[in-house]
Amino acid sequence: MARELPYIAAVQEAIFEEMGRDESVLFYGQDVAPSDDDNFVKAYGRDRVRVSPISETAEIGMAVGLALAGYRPVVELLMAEFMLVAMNQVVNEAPRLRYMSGGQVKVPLVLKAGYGFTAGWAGQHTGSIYGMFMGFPGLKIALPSTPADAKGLMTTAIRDDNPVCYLINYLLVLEHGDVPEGEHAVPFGEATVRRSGSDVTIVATGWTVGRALAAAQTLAGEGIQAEVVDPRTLNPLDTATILSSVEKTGRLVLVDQGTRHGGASAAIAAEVAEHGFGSLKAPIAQVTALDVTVPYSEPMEAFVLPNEEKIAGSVRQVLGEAPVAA
Amino acid sequence: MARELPYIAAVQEAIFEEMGRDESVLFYGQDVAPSDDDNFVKAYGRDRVRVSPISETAEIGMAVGLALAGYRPVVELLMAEFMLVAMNQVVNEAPRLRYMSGGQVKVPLVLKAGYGFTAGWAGQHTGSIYGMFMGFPGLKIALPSTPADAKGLMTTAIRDDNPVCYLINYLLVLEHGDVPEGEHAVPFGEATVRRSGSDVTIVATGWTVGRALAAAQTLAGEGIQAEVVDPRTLNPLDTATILSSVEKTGRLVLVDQGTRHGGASAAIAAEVAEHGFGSLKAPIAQVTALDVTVPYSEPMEAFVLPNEEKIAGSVRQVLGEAPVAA
Amino acid sequence: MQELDNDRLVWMFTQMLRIREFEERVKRTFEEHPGVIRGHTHLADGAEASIVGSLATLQPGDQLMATYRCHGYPVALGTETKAIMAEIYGRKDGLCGGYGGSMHLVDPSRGFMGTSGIVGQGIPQATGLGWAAQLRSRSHSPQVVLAFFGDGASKQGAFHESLNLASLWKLPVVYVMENNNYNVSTRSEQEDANAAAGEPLSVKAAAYSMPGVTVDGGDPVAVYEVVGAAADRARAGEGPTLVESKVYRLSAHGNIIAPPGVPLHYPEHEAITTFGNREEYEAALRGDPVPRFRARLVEQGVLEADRADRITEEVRAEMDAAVQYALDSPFPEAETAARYDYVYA
Amino acid sequence: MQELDNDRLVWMFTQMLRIREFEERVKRTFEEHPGVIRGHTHLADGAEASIVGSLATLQPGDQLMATYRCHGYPVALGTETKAIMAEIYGRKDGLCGGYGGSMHLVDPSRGFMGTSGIVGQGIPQATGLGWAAQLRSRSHSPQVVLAFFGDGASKQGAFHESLNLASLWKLPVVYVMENNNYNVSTRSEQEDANAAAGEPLSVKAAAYSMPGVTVDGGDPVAVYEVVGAAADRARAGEGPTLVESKVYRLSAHGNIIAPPGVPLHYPEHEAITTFGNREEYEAALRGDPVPRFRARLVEQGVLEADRADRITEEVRAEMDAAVQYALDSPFPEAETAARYDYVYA
Ligand SMILES: Cc1ncc(C[n+]2csc(CCOP(=O)(O)OP(=O)(O)O)c2C)c(N)n1
Ligand SMILES: Cc1ncc(C[n+]2csc(CCOP(=O)(O)OP(=O)(O)O)c2C)c(N)n1
Ligand SMILES: [Mg+2]
Ligand SMILES: [Mg+2]
Repeated sequence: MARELPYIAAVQEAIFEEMGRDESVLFYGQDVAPSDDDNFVKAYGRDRVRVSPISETAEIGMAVGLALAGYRPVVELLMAEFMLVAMNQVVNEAPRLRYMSGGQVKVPLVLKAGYGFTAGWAGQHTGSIYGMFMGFPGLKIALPSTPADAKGLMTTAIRDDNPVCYLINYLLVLEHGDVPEGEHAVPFGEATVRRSGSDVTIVATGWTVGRALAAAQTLAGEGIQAEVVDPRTLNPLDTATILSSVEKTGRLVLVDQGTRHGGASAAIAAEVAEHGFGSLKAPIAQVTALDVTVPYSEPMEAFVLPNEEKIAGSVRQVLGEAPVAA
Repeated sequence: MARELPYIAAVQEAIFEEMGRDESVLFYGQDVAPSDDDNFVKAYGRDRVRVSPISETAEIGMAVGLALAGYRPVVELLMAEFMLVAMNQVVNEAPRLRYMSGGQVKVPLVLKAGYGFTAGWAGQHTGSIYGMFMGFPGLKIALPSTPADAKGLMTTAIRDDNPVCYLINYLLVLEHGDVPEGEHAVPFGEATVRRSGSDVTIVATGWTVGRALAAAQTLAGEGIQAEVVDPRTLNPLDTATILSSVEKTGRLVLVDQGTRHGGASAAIAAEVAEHGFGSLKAPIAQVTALDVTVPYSEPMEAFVLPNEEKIAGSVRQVLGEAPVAA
Repeated sequence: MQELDNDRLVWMFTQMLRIREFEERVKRTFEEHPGVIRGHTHLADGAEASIVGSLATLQPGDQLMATYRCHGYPVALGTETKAIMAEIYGRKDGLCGGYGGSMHLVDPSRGFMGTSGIVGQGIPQATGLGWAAQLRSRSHSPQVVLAFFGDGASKQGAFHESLNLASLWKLPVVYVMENNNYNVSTRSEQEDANAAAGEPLSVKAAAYSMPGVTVDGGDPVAVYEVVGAAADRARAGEGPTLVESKVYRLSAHGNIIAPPGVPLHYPEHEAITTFGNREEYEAALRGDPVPRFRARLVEQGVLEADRADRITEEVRAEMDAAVQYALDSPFPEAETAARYDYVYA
Repeated sequence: MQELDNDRLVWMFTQMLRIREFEERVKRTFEEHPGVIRGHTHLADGAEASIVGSLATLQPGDQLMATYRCHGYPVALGTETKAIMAEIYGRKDGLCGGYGGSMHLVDPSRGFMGTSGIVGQGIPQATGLGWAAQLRSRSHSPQVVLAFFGDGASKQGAFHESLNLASLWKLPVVYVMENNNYNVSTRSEQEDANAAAGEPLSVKAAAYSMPGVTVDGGDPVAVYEVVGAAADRARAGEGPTLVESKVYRLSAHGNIIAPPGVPLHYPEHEAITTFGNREEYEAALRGDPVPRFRARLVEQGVLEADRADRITEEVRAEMDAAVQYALDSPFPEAETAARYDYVYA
């Protein structure tokens, strides 16, 4: 059974339910339950639910230790940028320890953080910096774009035996959608086709999925059928689904809330330029944020971001291109 | 006049000479001149040359403050991974402050660090993690591959009014080459063609430039003329030179000491797949490190890395591909 | 450290009032002009005495850095309140042209070198300013840097690393911790081992072999004396000091956090919303430093009540004008987001 | 804390000797088998008494973490020295199959949960083990975690953040700082404000409201007593302790740093190479804890000289065998680098 829930409630529900199913799941972080009058505390107690100081290096480093000792910590980190002060734990410890130990240990933990809060949060809180986690084998990255996926990917993240960056798009937190009741797990590494179409493939993540769907709607009115693919996890990245979509459509537009060289859309472009080249009838277009820090003022902030018009414009352009002569 | 110098000496010479030219240049870091019996200390004194504790957040954060106050700090960080504990200063402070201030301040500083020490340094010290700096507008990235460039890019880095990650490839530190005496500045954002060729473009950075040149030599024996392009800086990235090479050759092989989704070669592939698509006669191939942490043991370490054979093999493959039918 | 004469005391009162009235208007903007302020703002109400007492010690050439909770400093330093408000409203005439917003005020011309929105990260930057000040002091009069940050920030590694370095190199920095006993909705004793043990946070100074002092941050004269003594020590080349200035934040941590479309506002203080402790908050209101200082000056005959009233009126007029100016200021052209000369110098 | 009976004292001596002889062989490998060890190794010679005195306090279920300077712990814990040496030689039969190398030894079966090559980063991880131990202690006998790190590491933010948390939550962790007075070639008083002021580094504990103790790390019994008391305190639920154990590293920080092709070796100690202070180094040699402890046990009649000789011979034979075993062990197949089941569990 599904009922409507906001995205953020779906995330919390997944954590709450997994804590009920598995005693080894812990939940802590800044402003997590400072008062005992909190559902998590009431259900699971202070041994498993704690509020921590503003000490990300300790918070994430502790998660690594807890994971080594057999627990499954979920760390509330609020915003992805706050991981930057502890980046060594995130990319150079957690994902490497298993391999360096020759498979002796495993490091199951979830780093829960928000990103992309382009709502006047200005220069240091709005980064769509998921791309910078992509170069670290061992580190999984989930980017839910719907309430159902928010729940299902969190469930999977907690059950996964590896470190996972679970990244909430802050612009989506109050989006409502059907969320299955009870156990709901969305597998990692399986992209989903949010809309089928035959003329062009649009790959988008998080908040940009909605922008891409809106653009696809507009384009449909022009007789252009766009297929919208949401990878849902960047690592593992489901290139197969993207490639088979491009095989069908011959055209690819990549949408990224982050900067152009920041990682995600560039990595996908590179995969397709190597493994799907034969299917391509036009250049691979990237619709990304501008290469600036996100400015505070609303008109400037909007100017920086990808949006429906830019996506639709890019689609029209790749469709306008003549097929490549040999 | 040029004379032979090892790469690492060329780096130090640039710093030394710039300190002589400009009083505002400071040099500090861990194990920088603990003894007063040091050339930098003797020439420039303890006001400008200091040894610091193992406190990267303070070291880099101080550099930001010094830069705001009109100085040009060069921070010795030894290895790129050591910046991970201070990543917020590197990517979320230094490069953003100018923009956030509406152009009121500038932040000239150089973060000098090594990378890619695949010489038995194992899992946490060998990362070729330059890609993760590419998503941050405002942050420049230099990757010298020769002694002459090591000097010339450091000179430019110190004179640049923006934060620069100046990344030394540790495998190259003792490579000798001609280095101009006296003032020598290599401009940022100008790729250089290390070898001309008409059949395929190979883009490589740092240590992989040598591997690419060796592969090109082998391939020349087979009648294949490879052009080897070294971007020298990843930001600014000289896409124009790469695109015009691809226009000539129609084929592109990207070599990266880092992992496949880590950033640099993916970003270049994406640029060419968008802006040079019409020139491409074959898929864009990436020859990167395997998607694992670098293992300690020599045969495994070697297996993980890109090398001449892999590069040459990849070139043969892109040349073997039939031109794409429309 | 200079004696505080009557003029200076009145100046201090005036600055405290200017900060308070400014912040009140920021807060009221959420009600009176919904949508005009976006993102996250953090107010200095309750900390005015601490800010002004600290800034009163500054001499020409001195510099400072702060956190996202940054409106108070430039107001007291003389930055035009119109420009500050316009920045908070995201306008073209804003102090930073609308690029920075509430959390990122900067006015280098007055020594206010900026802020970090990331907790603790301004501390090493201020320490770097301290090195620069040490170098400048070789040829100019001795200069000092003030580093402002919260109690919570003292649990960041950046705090620890910076204070060790400053002490080691005898940098002329005064570290002013504004201890409001809260990190957002977490109380100090829930996150700080010293606080949990009932110790002042200034004991942390022992780990850096530097003096640590705790002061009533509601008393601008006490703050002036403590920060002033620390600044004198710094100017004399004797190194940094950690000052714990105890304040009570009179508003919630910031306005509510919500995605676009949801009207923003200031909720009640966390003492009430999280801990149901209205009495704590009301006690703090009863001890409000601004009326407290006014009463003291009036009582001591430093300031006549009607002069105080006049000052209050002037300040209110200034702040109303700042609001109006900011409302009237145009938005920046959208395309100016792509001013790459602001990305790269 | 248990009384150290004669057997236990002899065990302690034996473990110290085993560490020393192991490290000597690592060092000699650079001369005798050039090219066999790659990258960077860091030896525990000089710290044996500190390591063994600390580990002697462990009880079943206890755990520990360390740094890149990590050979000594598993040697004393009973991990096969053949497997450790084979790891350092990059062989298939190595403790970590050749994936980890000298800096990344791990033996979870003996509670040795690993190391970080990045300074200070193991400290929060050990703190997390401490939380886990606290939870396990609810249903098992009380368990303790030892966190080993260097003096230099106490200047990392990670140290500060972790100790605060551990104290706040009363985690059963003993933080053992092995203070060898050097970070690579930088002396403590050049980089630590307490050291520069002539204070012990254990005073840093004040910033976390936890006990701080300084002990002669050259005396295994003294270390045992101090760490043991701290462990008892931790087991009793009273929280963590910072122990500063003063040792002298008898080798250089590590072998020289050089790209492939350059033969690696151990240079002289930095006291000599950087500071020209041969006397400091020689004084340390004269105080070498291993012969010192042997002499003491012999003198006290705990150990007869010829038994000590026999132990020495046995240990040497063990270590020679470890070297031979490691030399004979094959390299891993190159393709096993791509064991993705080691990348992802
Ligand atoms: C590194 C980091 N972690 C978390 C946050 C989120 N955050 C913003 S303000 C704040 C509380 C800071 O408390 P304190 O330092 O006492 O300053 P105050 O806001 O009370 O003035 C937190 C947790 C952040 N901005 N940066
Ligand atoms: C964050 C970080 N910075 C720098 C280094 C380089 N480094 C490796 S060991 C070391 C010295 C550490 O000194 P200390 O903590 O006293 O330990 P010791 O080696 O003396 O046992 C340094 C600076 C590192 N590994 N990690
Ligand atoms: Mg606070
Ligand atoms: Mg040391």
